[in-house]
Amino acid sequence: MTVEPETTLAPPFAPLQLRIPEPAARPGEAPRFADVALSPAGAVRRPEVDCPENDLLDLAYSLVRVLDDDHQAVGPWAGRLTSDQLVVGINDMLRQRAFDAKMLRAQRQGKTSFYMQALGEEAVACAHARALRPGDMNFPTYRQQGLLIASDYPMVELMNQIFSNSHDPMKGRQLPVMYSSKAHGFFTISGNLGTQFIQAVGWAMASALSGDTKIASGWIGDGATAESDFHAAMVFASTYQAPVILNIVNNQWAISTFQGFARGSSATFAARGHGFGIPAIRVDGNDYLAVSAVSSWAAERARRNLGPTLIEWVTYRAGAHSSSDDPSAYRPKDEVAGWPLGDPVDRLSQHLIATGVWTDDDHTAAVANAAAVVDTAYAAAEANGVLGDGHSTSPSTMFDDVYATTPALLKHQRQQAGY
Amino acid sequence: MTVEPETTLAPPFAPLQLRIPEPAARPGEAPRFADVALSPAGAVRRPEVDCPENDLLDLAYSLVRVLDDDHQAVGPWAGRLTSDQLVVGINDMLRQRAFDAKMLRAQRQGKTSFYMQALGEEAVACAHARALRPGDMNFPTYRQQGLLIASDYPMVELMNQIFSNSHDPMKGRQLPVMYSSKAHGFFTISGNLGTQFIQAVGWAMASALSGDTKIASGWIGDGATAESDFHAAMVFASTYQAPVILNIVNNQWAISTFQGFARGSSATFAARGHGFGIPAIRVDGNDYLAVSAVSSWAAERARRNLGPTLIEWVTYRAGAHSSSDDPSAYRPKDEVAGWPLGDPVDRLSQHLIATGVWTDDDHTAAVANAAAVVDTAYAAAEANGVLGDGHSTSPSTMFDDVYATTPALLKHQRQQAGY
Amino acid sequence: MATMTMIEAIRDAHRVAMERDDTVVVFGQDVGYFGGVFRCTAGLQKEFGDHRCFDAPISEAGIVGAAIGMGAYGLRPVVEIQFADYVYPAYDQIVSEAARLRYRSAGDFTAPITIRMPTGGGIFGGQTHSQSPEALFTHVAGLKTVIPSNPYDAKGLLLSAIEDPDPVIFLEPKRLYNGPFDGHHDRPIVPWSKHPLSNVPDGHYTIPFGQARIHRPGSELTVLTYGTMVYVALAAAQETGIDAEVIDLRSLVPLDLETISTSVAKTGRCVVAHEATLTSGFGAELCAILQQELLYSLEAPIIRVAGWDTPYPHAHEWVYFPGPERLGAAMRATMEAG
Amino acid sequence: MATMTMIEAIRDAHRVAMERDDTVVVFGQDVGYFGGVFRCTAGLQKEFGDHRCFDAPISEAGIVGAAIGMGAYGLRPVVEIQFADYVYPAYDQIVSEAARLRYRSAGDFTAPITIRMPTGGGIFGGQTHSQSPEALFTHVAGLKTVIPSNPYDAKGLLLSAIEDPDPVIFLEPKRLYNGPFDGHHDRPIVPWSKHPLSNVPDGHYTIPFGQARIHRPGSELTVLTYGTMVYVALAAAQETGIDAEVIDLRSLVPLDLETISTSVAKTGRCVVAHEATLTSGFGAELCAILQQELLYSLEAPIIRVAGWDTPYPHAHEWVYFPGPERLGAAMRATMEAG
Ligand SMILES: Cc1ncc(C[n+]2csc(CCOP(=O)(O)OP(=O)(O)O)c2C)c(N)n1
Ligand SMILES: Cc1ncc(C[n+]2csc(CCOP(=O)(O)OP(=O)(O)O)c2C)c(N)n1
Ligand SMILES: [Mg+2]
Ligand SMILES: [Mg+2]
Repeated sequence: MTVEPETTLAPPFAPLQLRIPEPAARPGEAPRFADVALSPAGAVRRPEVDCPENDLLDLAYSLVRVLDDDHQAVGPWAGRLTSDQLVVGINDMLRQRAFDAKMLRAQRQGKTSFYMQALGEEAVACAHARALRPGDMNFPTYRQQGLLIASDYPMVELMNQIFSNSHDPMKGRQLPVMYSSKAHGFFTISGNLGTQFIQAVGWAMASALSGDTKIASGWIGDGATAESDFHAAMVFASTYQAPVILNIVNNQWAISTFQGFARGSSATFAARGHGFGIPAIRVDGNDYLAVSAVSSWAAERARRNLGPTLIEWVTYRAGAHSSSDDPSAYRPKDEVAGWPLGDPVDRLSQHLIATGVWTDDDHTAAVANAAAVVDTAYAAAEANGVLGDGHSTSPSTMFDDVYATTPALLKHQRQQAGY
Repeated sequence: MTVEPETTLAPPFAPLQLRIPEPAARPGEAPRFADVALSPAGAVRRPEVDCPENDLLDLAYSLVRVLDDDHQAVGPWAGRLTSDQLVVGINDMLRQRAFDAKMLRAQRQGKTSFYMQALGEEAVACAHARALRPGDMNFPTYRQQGLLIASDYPMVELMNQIFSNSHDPMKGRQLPVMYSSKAHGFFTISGNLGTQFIQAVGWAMASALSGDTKIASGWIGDGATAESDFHAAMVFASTYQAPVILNIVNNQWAISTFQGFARGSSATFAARGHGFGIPAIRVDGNDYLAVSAVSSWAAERARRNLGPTLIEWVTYRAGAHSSSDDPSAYRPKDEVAGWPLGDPVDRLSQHLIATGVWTDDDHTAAVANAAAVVDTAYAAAEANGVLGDGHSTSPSTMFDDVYATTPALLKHQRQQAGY
Repeated sequence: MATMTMIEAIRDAHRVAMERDDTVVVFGQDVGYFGGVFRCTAGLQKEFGDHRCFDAPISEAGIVGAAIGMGAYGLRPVVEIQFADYVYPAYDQIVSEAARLRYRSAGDFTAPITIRMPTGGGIFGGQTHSQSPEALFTHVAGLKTVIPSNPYDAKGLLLSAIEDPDPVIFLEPKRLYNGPFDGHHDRPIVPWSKHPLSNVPDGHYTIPFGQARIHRPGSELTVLTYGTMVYVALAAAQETGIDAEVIDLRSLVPLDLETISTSVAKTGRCVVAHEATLTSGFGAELCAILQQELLYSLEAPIIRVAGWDTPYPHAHEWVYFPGPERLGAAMRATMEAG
Repeated sequence: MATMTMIEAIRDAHRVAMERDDTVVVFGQDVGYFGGVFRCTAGLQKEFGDHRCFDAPISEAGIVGAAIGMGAYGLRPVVEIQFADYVYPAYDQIVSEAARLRYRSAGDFTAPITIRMPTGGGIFGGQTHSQSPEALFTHVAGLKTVIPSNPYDAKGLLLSAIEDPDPVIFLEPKRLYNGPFDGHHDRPIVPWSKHPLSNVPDGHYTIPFGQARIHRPGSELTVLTYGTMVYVALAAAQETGIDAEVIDLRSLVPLDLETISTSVAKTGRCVVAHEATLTSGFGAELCAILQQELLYSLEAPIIRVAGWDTPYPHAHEWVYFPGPERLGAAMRATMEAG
């Protein structure tokens, strides 16, 4: 017996069509960010850290902002940092920016093979780092150098790594910017996107299993949220209520692909948390005060055993994806000018000036100071060698650390290689 | 300069603890389903198919039900099937149930190596199959035999496959129940969980890319939603707005692991859709009328190019996971008795009786008829051989279909094997 | 000393490790309350609590990824993949992460994790419960790949794996869980209790990796093998009457080159046997090494006896499985060659 | 006929396939609007529309899984994995699904898909932009594994791959994209335009799989290789003065056993070279086959020259890469042995 399907729709049907997402603007068009949902500074509430997840749903669609158009800190997320802390913050960001500029130039000059800056995104990592405690562990991507800079990791070590020189802590094994420092709460960066997100959850689970008090903070880019390990992280964090902060850095672009490809038809990346009962919050990533306040809120949730928090940091990748990339091929050249959340360094500096903490001259001096710090480190690092000048670690180290103890067959290969 | 982190929380901190989920009841305890959120029959609204996703959020937390406690069909999802269609439906389910019972017995008698029944879940696949159109494609798991039975796939072919006999359409290559029939809209079942979910999206994308009118329907178990391919499916369906129905069959268990491990701290599986902007709806999977009505609704959404729908079918795995499993080791022996959504066959039969469509005697006759259909098919299949009796396809076929054309080295191996 | 099946020996190894070291945690699909679909972790949750042994969501990538994070924290996770056939979703975490953590961080972070999984065929499991993927791990620098063939070795090798500072792929031939199996599927099943290697010492002992076991000394021909195929080789030796030296590699990486080379130098003839598909199987590596080391000592070409280059079939399991007849024929051919 | 780089030849193959067959669709990360990070799909979206060539989310599993579904529908998807080093998240879909669809459904469903990916080192890409994972595919029944070494072959082989009814792993040696590279990294870069194999016919032509190319006939020794190492081998032949026959396998599965055997039978000496790590690399399979087929013709052991068994390093790229000196030394040793 054949029965017609129960439907109000009868054949013939209109042909289906596939939606291929397109960004709001392409080269030659005017920048357009009308689709980026904004909230006025101070408008978003600050719930208690133990607020149930289903009373927080709105936070995934709004945008936590502290600094208003008059450069004042307003609303319930404001007033949580001292002036000293803010000055530390801007100096962190300035150091990062000077560092990035210098290393990009070094790459252009052939001193290394590759570089990735985080221009325009400095507030996210710098403010977050200062909201964690010693012993906490970040699982970063290649765009969180700010975590190390704001943790006072020696800048010369960053450069040694980038130059793959004789003092490279990674012994020349890793592509530039693939740092690692357990002592500074910075997990070894992987070239494979997404893998670290579930590892962060595992680390946090281990801390909780051990009755420890340390928390983990996992990082991922907007594009990489499409990777499978994002899901693994969400499932495990949700199931075991791991003490972890899950950070999505939405800088609008994944190489040439705009964030709409990974986000799909959901309104925001933060909304991903809703399917897992994970408190989710969307934040102005170019607002140092907002980043700091929300990072602390999430850290406190984790530390109080209240489980994971998903944070979407809304920011903009002002530079190229990497030294191998030229964004003028796929986005308007002046797109950054249209970015509605401004520049994190400018905004914090204006706030410091508006509140009388410092002056234009202080700012100029801080910029100069940051450059000087970078130059000093650079001179020291360069003295240890740059890529290709012969001042690398001994090639024999290439065979170390594959295992704790080098097996006989590999030793034999080392000998064959002449070492 | 070291700055204390901005937090209201000061050391010393209490030790963290990991949450390890536990089901409501274990062997020796009374069944408990208090956590399963129910809605009264007829209580859940039926939005238009083009209702925006963010106006549908409540549907992921409620439970669409049509049959009430008096066996009447009530509410906005009712009244969509004729009496004839309902009789077809109960006969489909009865055939499936008789088939499962017979094949489980055959496995016990050593006629095959393995079997998986879908006892208690018959309504989900049977009603869904009849809501699709010829040419649509299901991407099933091993627990959707109902799709084939309700598509009038010859039962003897199912049995030939299970017996790995000379007429096995899969040529003895596949574990029992791993059917495939393109002609019946049934994609080849994988032993690897989750893989088919993204493939369903790909198939639907292809249909849309081709300007076709066919839709796909992907299937996954509650446990397998934790797999990465679930995420891939959600991302791709959301991004490209593929014409696909994404079905989660929440039968409460994944072998010995209760659904809380995959669901985590989200309230429902349907809620997973919210993070992707995919309309999501939670349905009483033991209510044939509800399954049919929601399947048609989702199919119409897909067919009208309105994009994907995520459906959570709430049901209960009344039998063991497979012929290799004994659930008394991990759940209360009588847990099914406490299951609040009853039995799908009983419920539909009671509805038919209550509405005067048929009688107790009709039911008895239908049961007998289903058994007879199964017995007839069984006799025919057994005549083609059972596993291990030597009546399989020629072993030479073992070397076919690795590639369209068997390469020389593989031909050589076939000769070595003596064929 | 107690008589144990391989399952019991594996369970015992877990227990010993968990007692000695609080940082050993055990998890995987169905391994907690239920104790694993093969019962290899039965009783552990009850004995050690659900913080030491627990269930996991069905996400192999999640299980291994979380284990890597835990290892980085300082724990020693032991995880179970329900069947080796289901390890592929975790392959990225294993290959790109676990295997390279120590190297890429110059020792700053390590992955002291054990990834257990039932491997091999012989149980009518069809193409997704029968695979032998060892060669997909031996190609990856940074991993160790181990495969025991009996209860005694299983316990000692598993304890070594858990205590190893690096990631270990621990493959358990599922057809051997309850007894040695020589490929004669039509004969009565033999339980472990009849076999001397079911005598398992109490408490702690380890078997170092990289040491093959000579199950049968012989002078005429060397059979290099591991896992279930060890018993097939022993049967083939007996049935052909060839005085074969049957070597159980036990660990593929690191490899006991010395025992292998000494034997083949002595016999001048060698057959390599494994269940995995022939092409690019681990047998290829053994042949490549041996011809390079011992070309002039070889009196006959080395023959590989392996699974055919097809997916593992259901009905024709015994045509696919390289049983004693197929192996025996290859041994005879090798004796006759040259 | 036009002079093309390998990138241009690959782009041209796409264009020809898309013109001839409406069911060919191309997608992957950054392949749509931008045209791929290596520009291999540049212009296709503009020419054929965004329904024929489009960007994809960063999910290798999703890309391959969706391609499998599309293939089952009846399309012929050609997908790009941005670097071979990133194929592992898709490994389950490739191994468990694409490779076995035809087999497990007895031909009911098939996977006529092409999975392209840049492979190999030589660009200072470090451990995640330099890998050569071919042996992880050659072990899997149901896959074909192809690797061109020049523009002419790239176009002809890619067209064969797209038209093939089964899944093809198409590995593109990224160091060859813009010119042949013989391992002399300190010498000026040579563009394709100087090389005869950059002459690429217009329109449609195919090169069948399973046919090796003899780049240099020779009588003293056979070098079996593929990809970038072809040019290293040619350099080594010239520099050592050994009259080597340099064979480019072009496809590993299916393998051109005849050409290989004929050559090695003739020369009696063989070196196998690849960039991938030594242990369980595809070279092992070649050695295993050759010793079995030709043991008595071999005058010297076959030496494998390969990447060391470590992750691919950054600073020491040229210590890792098996350049002409290392290969030449192995060739000399092989000539002197026996
Ligand atoms: C598994 C994997 N796939 C692809 C890549 C190549 N890749 C490197 S960065 C990148 C874009 C990532 O974008 P996003 O996650 O948004 O981070 P962002 O670069 O914007 O910080 C891609 C595709 C990779 N590194 N790993
Ligand atoms: C990738 C993979 N991992 C593990 C398994 C083993 N396995 C088979 S069924 C099953 C439980 C699945 O539960 P669920 O998804 O809820 O489906 P149900 O059996 O309840 O229908 C598991 C873990 C598998 N088949 N594939
Ligand atoms: Mg980005
Ligand atoms: Mg289930």
